[in-house]
Amino acid sequence: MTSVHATTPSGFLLVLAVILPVCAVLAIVACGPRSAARIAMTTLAAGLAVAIAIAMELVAGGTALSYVVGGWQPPLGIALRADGLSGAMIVMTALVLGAVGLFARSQYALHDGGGAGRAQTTFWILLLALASALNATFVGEDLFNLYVALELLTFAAVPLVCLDGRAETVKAALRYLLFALLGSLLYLLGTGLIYGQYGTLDLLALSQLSREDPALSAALALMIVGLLAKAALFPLHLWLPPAHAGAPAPASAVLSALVIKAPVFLILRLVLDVAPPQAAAVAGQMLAVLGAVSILFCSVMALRQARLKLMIAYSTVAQIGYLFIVFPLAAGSADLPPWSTIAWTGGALQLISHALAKSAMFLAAGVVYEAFGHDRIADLRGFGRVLPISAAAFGLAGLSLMGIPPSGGFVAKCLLLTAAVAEGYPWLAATILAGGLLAGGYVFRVIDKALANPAAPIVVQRAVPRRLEIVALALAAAAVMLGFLPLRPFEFLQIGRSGVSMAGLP
Amino acid sequence: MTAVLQPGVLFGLCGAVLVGIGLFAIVTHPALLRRIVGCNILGAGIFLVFGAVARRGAGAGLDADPVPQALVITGIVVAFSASALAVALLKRLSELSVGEGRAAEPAAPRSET
Amino acid sequence: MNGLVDIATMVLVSMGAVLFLAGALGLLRFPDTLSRLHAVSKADNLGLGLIVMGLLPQAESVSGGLKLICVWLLAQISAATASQLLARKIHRDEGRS
Amino acid sequence: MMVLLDLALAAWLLALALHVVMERNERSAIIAFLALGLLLGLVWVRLAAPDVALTEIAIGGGGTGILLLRAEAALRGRGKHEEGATRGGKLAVAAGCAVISAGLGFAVLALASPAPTLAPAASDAIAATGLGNPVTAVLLAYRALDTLLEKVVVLLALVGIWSLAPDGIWGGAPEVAPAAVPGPLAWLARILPPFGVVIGVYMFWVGADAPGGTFQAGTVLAAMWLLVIMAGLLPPPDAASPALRLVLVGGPALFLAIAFLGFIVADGFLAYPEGFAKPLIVAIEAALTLSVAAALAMLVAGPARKAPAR
Repeated sequence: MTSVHATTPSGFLLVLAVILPVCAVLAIVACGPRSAARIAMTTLAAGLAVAIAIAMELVAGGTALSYVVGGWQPPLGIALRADGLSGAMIVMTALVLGAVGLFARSQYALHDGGGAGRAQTTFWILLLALASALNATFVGEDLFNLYVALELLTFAAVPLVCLDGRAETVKAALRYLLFALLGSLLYLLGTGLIYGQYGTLDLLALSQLSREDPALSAALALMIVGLLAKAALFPLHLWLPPAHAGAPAPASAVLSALVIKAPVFLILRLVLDVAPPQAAAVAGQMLAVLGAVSILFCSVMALRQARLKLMIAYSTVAQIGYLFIVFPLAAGSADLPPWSTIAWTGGALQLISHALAKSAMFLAAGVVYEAFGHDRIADLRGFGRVLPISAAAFGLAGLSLMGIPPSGGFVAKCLLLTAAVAEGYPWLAATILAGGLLAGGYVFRVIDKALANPAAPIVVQRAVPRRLEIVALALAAAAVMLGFLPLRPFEFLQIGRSGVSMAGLP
Repeated sequence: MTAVLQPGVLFGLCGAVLVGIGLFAIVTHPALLRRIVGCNILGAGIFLVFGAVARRGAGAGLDADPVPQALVITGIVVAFSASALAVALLKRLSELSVGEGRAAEPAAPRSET
Repeated sequence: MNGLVDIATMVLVSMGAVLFLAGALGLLRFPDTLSRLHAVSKADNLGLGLIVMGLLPQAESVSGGLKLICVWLLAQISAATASQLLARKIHRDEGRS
Repeated sequence: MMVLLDLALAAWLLALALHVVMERNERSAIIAFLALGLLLGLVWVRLAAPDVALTEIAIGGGGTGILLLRAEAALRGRGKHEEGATRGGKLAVAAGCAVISAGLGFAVLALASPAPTLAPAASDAIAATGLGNPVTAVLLAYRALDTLLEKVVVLLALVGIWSLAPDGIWGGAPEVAPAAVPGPLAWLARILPPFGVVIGVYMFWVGADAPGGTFQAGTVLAAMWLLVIMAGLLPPPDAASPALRLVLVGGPALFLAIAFLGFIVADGFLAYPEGFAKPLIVAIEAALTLSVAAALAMLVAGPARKAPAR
């Protein structure tokens, strides 16, 4: 085993990113509902600080951060490692979680004398557990450690779906759990085969050891299918719309923006770092086809939804599709590694801008639901007059989903489109364009209602604090701001990649 | 032929068959409780594959490689927690949809969407 | 000497195994639940007793032997309770119908 | 001779698994699943994995079995159904599953030979931990991060299950005891726990050097506690009760505290200072055993059924 992880001076930040939220979870379980919101908000702030510190260390050092846990070298022990892409994911996670925390604070803060605090306490515990699980996924280097991280993610995400305890959300949560369990079991099976073949679970070591053989192909196929079930790519998306639409707004926002990105990130690592070139090429083509079908099919489904939150949920499946068409486009070549291609940058930007835009959209939808007591699109005529900020947040986030300048989504889709044309994938280029048009369709359907003249004067059933709307607007604005990045491969995303062998290259 | 009869291979193959049986139950069984049972059979099959891998890795005075064995122990506990959560959701769902049972008053004031 | 002990072990364990087999057959063949229960609990208790007795001389240490006896005792207790509970349930169900 | 035993075990295992899947009666299927757990325990012994055998029998078979049996009793006749597959669909799925099994079997046969192994590495490093059981060394030293996060997984599952209680009674106690406790059960609940507790403590204590450890011991203790609660000898605890929460959090918290201590007195997070590894690990295991016992028992007991006493 040639690769050796060495703890870098600021590697302990990775431990903090994973463990701080765990400490807070224990503290809330021990202390009960009273201080839940306060502990959680403090931890989310600390998490943001750690994330920014990690990003700054990455920029300053120009190399990946590593940490060998307990001093036990892999393959016996476990290492953590953050490269540029992981760093970007961690910062994105911390930002979105922080914003959602601010949004949820008024909803899930314990009012004196109100309720027993079931939903409140549970929400904060689960949100923090999500933070830990996501960070563990982004910095994990060990396939089994990643399995535990994925399970942590599942156990945090599923109860979030049925926090309000209605039968339909419990049903959605159960279905989600079964899909997620099946997914993690398949992933685990692949892990076992890889260990049997190579005697290590360390990704860095595997990137140097892996070669074409039947056990590895079977393992990768199982793991990728399992992760697809968790990422809700067509045709394994059936669990997502009811789960994401049924959850309380802040939960929907994190589920759609962050939770499904973790399996996508792992698929990327498996295909790029572990799969031998031939297998990577085949897998990439198949993933791209599924991604394209996802984009088209679920965009059409989104257009046909009568309820706002269901529409946004279907839009999530469609937007996830874009992340899978990156695989053949970012295949790279002998002198151009995948992470220097424009498609790599485009994919990463799509991931981040979707996270910001989708969380903004779900939060805005949550405000609408809160204000009117329903989210039937047909009955929302003129809601922009009463909730201008939310309508604006929805519209700005929509820009990013459609890929209209200036927005992060525009830069992402533009890069992907250029890559598709340059690499000779006209059908992917056509899919990207069609997906943008369809997204325009479903976003304008809502914006049109927002700006329409209401037939009868529109009444807000419940006043919604302005603060909540501003959080949604800030997230949407951040998604737009990403659009001012230059249209070229982004160096931050390449930090620490060259250390990984070129296993994924032809 | 004798190689197949080594416990490290034989029970690995058993695990492979259990995976198929479990998957069949998960996909085809109409009752959700039986699907949860199917998940457990699938899990048992997967753990057996790990066990076979561990047994094959005997060496250094140990009868088996302890690393996959430890992974299985972790896996069994996680699988149990998952079954517990799934069963609790299933029970709650049936209470809510039937609308009977002592604890089935519709989950008090909804905590909003 | 060793040979004699081994033979004793073999005989006792085989007898135990035969009793288990008889119990299993009874479970499958007897007509009603109560007699099935009777067959299983009788045969298994005795069978386990014989097997434990057969294995005792093979125990490497005193504590190993004690553990074997504990296993037998615990199995006795739980089997007795389980049979009792089952029998009660059957009795109640029959009383009702 | 052993080959015959292995073949018989394998055939029996597969036949029983098929029976579990095919059996129409839900309860019979679950009882068969319990038996499957015991059989798997035997298989694990044949795979030279006594630690896993204990865990499988205790948690995989026993724990899951009682969970499913309770669920079956609670759901009887009104369980949730999704539309089942048609006959043709079932055949197609069966064929697909057979293909997957065959492919997987092929992959298992094709695994590298000689098999790669970490056994030498694990037994070389074990001296530094002072432990005698390599599986415990993997769980609590080499891969302690997995074990730590897995404890959080168990805790989260419990938080998730508790959150399924209706708003008004959240934080209350679950309902485990039947309305009328049968005499033999009460008798067993008086006789067995002293034994059980001794066995549990023993399993934890030998776990450092011999097969056994926190999970196995925790499951035995959890079973004893549940038995006492089922027999109505002790009331089930309120989820909100500080004592319960402290026991639940205690294990992981001590684990974390010692992990952080590693930053100061050893090589870093989760590193044990030289010479103190074994006592620290045993301390962690002791606390974890209690936490695991409480968590497993509460996972089986389910969400609250009555409002907390406050």
